[in-house]
Amino acid sequence: MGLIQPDRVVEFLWLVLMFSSVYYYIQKAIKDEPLPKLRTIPATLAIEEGIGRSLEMGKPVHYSMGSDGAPLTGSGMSTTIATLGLLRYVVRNTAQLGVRTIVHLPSQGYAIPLVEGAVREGYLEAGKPEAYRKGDLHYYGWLTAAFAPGVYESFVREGVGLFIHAGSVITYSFPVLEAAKIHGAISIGGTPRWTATYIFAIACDHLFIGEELLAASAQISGNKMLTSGLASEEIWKFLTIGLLIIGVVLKAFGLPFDVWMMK
Amino acid sequence: MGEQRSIWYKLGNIDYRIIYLLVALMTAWPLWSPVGTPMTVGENVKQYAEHIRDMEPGTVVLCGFSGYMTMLPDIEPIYLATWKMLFEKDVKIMVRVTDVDGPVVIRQEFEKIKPEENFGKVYGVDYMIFPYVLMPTATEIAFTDNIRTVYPVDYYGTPLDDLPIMEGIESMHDVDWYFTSGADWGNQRYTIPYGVKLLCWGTGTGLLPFVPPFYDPVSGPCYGYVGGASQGGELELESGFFGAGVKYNDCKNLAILGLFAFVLLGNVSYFGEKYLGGS
Amino acid sequence: MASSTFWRRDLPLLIIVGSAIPTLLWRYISHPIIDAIFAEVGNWSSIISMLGWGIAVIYLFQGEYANMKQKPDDVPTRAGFYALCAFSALLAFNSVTTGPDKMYSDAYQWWYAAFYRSESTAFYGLMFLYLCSASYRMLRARSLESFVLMAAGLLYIMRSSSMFALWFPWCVPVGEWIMNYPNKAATTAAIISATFGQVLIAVRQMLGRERTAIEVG
Amino acid sequence: MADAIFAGIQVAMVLAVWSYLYKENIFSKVASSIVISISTVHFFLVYVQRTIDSAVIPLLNGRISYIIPLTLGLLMYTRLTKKWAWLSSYAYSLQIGLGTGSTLTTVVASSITGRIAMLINEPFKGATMFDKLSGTFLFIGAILSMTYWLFTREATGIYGYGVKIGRLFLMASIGMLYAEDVLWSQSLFVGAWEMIIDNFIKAVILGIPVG
Repeated sequence: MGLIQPDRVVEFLWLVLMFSSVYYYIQKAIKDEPLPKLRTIPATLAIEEGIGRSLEMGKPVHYSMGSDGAPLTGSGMSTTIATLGLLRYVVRNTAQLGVRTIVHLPSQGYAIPLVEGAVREGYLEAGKPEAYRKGDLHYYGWLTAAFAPGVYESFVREGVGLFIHAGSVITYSFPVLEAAKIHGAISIGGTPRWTATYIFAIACDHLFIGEELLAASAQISGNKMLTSGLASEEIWKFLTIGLLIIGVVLKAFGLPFDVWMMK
Repeated sequence: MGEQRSIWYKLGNIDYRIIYLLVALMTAWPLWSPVGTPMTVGENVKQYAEHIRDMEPGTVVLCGFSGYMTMLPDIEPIYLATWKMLFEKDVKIMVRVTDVDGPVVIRQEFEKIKPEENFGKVYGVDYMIFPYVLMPTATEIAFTDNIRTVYPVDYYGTPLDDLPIMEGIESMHDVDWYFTSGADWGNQRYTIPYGVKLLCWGTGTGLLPFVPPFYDPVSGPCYGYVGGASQGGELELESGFFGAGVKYNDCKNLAILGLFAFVLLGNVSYFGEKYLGGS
Repeated sequence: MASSTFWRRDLPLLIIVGSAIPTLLWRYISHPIIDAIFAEVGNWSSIISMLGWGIAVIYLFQGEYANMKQKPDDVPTRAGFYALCAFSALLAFNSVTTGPDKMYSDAYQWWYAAFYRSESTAFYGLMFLYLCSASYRMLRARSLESFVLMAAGLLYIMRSSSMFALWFPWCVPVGEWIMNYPNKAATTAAIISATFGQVLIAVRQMLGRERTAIEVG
Repeated sequence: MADAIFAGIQVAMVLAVWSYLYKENIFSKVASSIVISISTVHFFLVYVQRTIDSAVIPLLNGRISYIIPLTLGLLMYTRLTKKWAWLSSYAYSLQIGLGTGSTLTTVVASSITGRIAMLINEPFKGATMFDKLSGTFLFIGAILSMTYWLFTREATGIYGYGVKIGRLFLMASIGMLYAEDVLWSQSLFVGAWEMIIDNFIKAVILGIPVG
């Protein structure tokens, strides 16, 4: 029995690097030391604008993470956590301004308590726990075929000023985005699932492209502890680009850098 | 000038319902009266069929069957043609249902194929079906390591040890080929430690953008792939088991002509308004 | 108060970290005991998920009840909903108790496929029409970027259509090339970046810095 | 007769759903209600049955450890109360923990080191010069695409041009994904038409055998 499986050493080193860099930047944040300045993700600015517009129009904000949008097991978990962070931020801001937020729940039954909890937390953070209404969480069962008409009906009945559609979204959500457009809403959305990105490119006013959604959730929280993580992520990306360039040069000289990466 | 602009504008703002109606009619017409648009079989489909034809007697095949009812029109031609090709050969077929609709759909699929009548196969001896189990990553890993910890019984509630086909099949070490919907990490876990070869089948949208990077007909991990009803039709043509895939070909071709016509119209309107219509 | 914080915040965090550890150990250390623990926890996860679906049923019925109260004119539709639920349940119950193959009796399958398959296929089929109208509206060469998007999309559609592939044989290699090179470049970049984002959240989770999941309640 | 009724139900359902295109109406609502009710019962029963088969029966047969997931699963229902709602967090904490573990393990190899190794290999792996040049194009494209997700740098100057070229790669990929979905949704649209024309009009009304 080897302590570390032989073909997983590089992978393990990556993990060690990732943990230590995040830890390093968290310590910096705790000590209040300066962190690298991050560019603003354009779609985040549009959220506040959209909430303001909803207030002026007297219409609610609708939030959906997609009909299958809350996987908890597997790597989809991170996206769920990110979109819940965004949801909490949206609920906090709408609650402060007195705008109603309607949440269209994802199909995964086991994730409902988590979503409900995030909404409650949002109201608590805004100092208005009494404004929370369970009736504003709409559930449509298991099918997108039921989800899309349900959301559509909600747009017709309640009106819609801003529609945020972000999470582990699959492409079947396209009709929902079209419906938001028909009802005159500003729509903002995005997903790290690359296959579904095109629906947002075609149908949204503002979009998070790929990883932007995950980063946005940390950035808007305003929590230095969370944004510090993005700084460490930049290191990983520069390292990746560096490894790619070094690797291709070494490979040109006959050294199998690509094989070493899989050791 | 103003009148010209309004023409460009009108061209670019046709009522959606007219688009829907025209495209719908173009899609439906060939079903009513087949046009017979030509078909060619792609290289990847030929390879996929070739691997099935080359399977030795006694080969153990595991089929990951999503059976998502909604997606059936896009994928059913592939399932049916593949299974018919497999049943023609003397291979052991195990089917794993991976979606909650699967338990219902799988029975309908096998009723269409009729393995007993058409191919002389016997359930439990030549093929078997696992029941549906919700499988997070960790459970799937447990399954690859020891099939019986996750599935003590088959689809009909029979203990696995009572099925002759399961004799000597304990883990993925005993499986030769895995038909699956992708070749990403989740599926490569079958290949790397267990040496199972992957053949990919799936819907066009779920499979085609992702599988080609992993496709190599000689060294894998994905040895062949077929995705979507169009390629399903090609597989039917290649295998000689004709079905819905070939029939859909006409409709798909005509509908695409409709789509292209509208995209062209949109662009004519855009450039007309920009360069000829004034501001 | 301190003990309340422990039960509500620290213990869930400990469970998160504690259940992530077997996966990490399993991945890097080869040992039968670790494999067994990992498999066991994997089964637990499956059981919890399956039990969790019941809560969704409760939410669904709560929603339907609220709708009935809100919109009394809609009562016939809602009543139909309950009636069909009851009928389906009866049919399934009948299958479970009398059918040879538990709940998937022929009658049950017939019932399920007749309604469910047609409705869902019809609904998703509509997406094609939506995509046609959106293509007409959005696929315009307004800029270099939108031209590239349009050209790549249309070329690949041509490649996948047997008629175009026969009329314009060049579209097959061109479509394949776009799929295998530019598309692969962008997809790989998107996958790497998104994975970094996902890993970052997982690392924060392990370090107890991700608040979303642990401060709920 | 059963086939004719089956085909009739399918056509009625398809038309009811498509009437939604015109505007929301009683038929589309009824169709949606029917499907929600049937699928609710189906999913619920499948999961009840599976829970009994894969957890309760093994527990009764002596697999005591399954009492833990069954208890945790039942704790989820505390979310329905106000006072004990926080207890539900124990159940999903275990799920999140496993998700965290999966993210930290499986994806690093497949989506980071595996992708880096693949990209390094691209410029060298083709058989012809054209393939090698295409591979180099892919390699450069991937690096430029990745610059889009760098958050500490503003896209200005030469770097800005790099980001712009990277965006063109992203757009080409988005175009491909769009194409895939057009083709996929088209199959379903044809599938629905098949229910109307082949299975109902031809087979039931006109009595023409459909192959």
